[in-house]
Amino acid sequence: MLDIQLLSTPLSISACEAFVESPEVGGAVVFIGTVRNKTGAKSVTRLEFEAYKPMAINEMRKIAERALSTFSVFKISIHHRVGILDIGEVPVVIAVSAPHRGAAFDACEFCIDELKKTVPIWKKEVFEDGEIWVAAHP
Amino acid sequence: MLDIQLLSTPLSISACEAFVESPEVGGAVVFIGTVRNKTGAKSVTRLEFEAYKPMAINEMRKIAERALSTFSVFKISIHHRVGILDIGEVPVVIAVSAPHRGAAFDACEFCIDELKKTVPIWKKEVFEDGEIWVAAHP
Amino acid sequence: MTLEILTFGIARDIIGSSVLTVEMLEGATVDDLKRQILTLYPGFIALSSLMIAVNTEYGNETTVLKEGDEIALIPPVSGG
Amino acid sequence: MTLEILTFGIARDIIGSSVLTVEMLEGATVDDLKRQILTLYPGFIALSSLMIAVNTEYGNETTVLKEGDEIALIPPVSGG
Repeated sequence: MLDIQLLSTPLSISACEAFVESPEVGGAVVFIGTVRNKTGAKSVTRLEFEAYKPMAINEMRKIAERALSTFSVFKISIHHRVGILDIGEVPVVIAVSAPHRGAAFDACEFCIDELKKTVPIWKKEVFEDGEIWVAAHP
Repeated sequence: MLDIQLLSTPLSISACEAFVESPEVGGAVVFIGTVRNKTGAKSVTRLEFEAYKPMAINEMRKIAERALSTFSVFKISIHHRVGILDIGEVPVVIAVSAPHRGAAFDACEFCIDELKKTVPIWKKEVFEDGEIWVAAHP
Repeated sequence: MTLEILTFGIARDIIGSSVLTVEMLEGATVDDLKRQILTLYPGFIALSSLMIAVNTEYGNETTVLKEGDEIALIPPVSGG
Repeated sequence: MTLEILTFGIARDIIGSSVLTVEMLEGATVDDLKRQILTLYPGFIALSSLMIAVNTEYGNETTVLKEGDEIALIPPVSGG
């Protein structure tokens, strides 16, 4: 079972956890992304996330479906935020539950790794003296 | 930085997350254990967790210190509960933050794997028609 | 045929608009569109990658485009 | 010397008490104590393992015990 959401409001980590938790599973693994205050030596002021929404939801769902078919996991919740985020705020939460914890760890890491590769979401880092689209250039 | 606790009250997942989160990290990985409703084909009524408290805290701290020195992680929170737990309740929460998420996944999985091997905590599964100390016999 | 192309992130900055209108011959493929965009906007040459989405799926080089398709430029993604 | 030994989990069930008092010769080791317990309580033979903690650390076979040490029987753990 999947819960895939793209939201412009602060993410609820506990909502993701509540979706995946169940008396039928032995445990859940959760990844919580955080907006870092630095990129290399530069201080980040804020981040701006933009998405191609229908496709981003499609791609997140495909990743979750691949995780479900690859690993022995039970439920997956992926929430991603868009808009302006301050330092310390949470752009992404991925929760995975499984009868055996090894599969939950593997599937959760797979989902965040793939999300960063294929989901059409773009992050702009804003510094005091400029801004860059992350990963745009080699 | 470490936050190691053995508690007889319900665990707060968000307290563990709040301890590890920081604008200096890129993300956190959280493992949430859950009391399963079945062991094999048998329905579990409840679980009873008992600990040799000072040593359990010592051993949890050692595991977290080994994780800190082995993986490039920032903060670790391990909360374990003792007493009677109903189905779906949470016996253990482990949260790990790191500048890079791979290290957080590895360290979090290391902590729960080691905890299950060395920390002097015992779990009794209570069924309708009996009870067993888990893992006591080969 | 006339294609309306959605742009995001640095692609929108390079083009200067969130929608780009391009004239292409019937039967044009994703590859043809990509060449045309690189010619019109050489700024894309410096990017790590440029993908084209057709109806919210990644297109491959030989995907044929039709008028009315929802087409989008996908510069390197950086979610998470 | 007289050793007071804490018991937990199935070890407490086998012994029937949360504290066990054992008389041992001076200089006795963890290994000596383990043998004595297996002799007194053969129920331990069926367990997957039996460790002895001395002052809240796992003892090894040659750890020497002293009166006043905090000693505990650690049957197979199952936390988490």
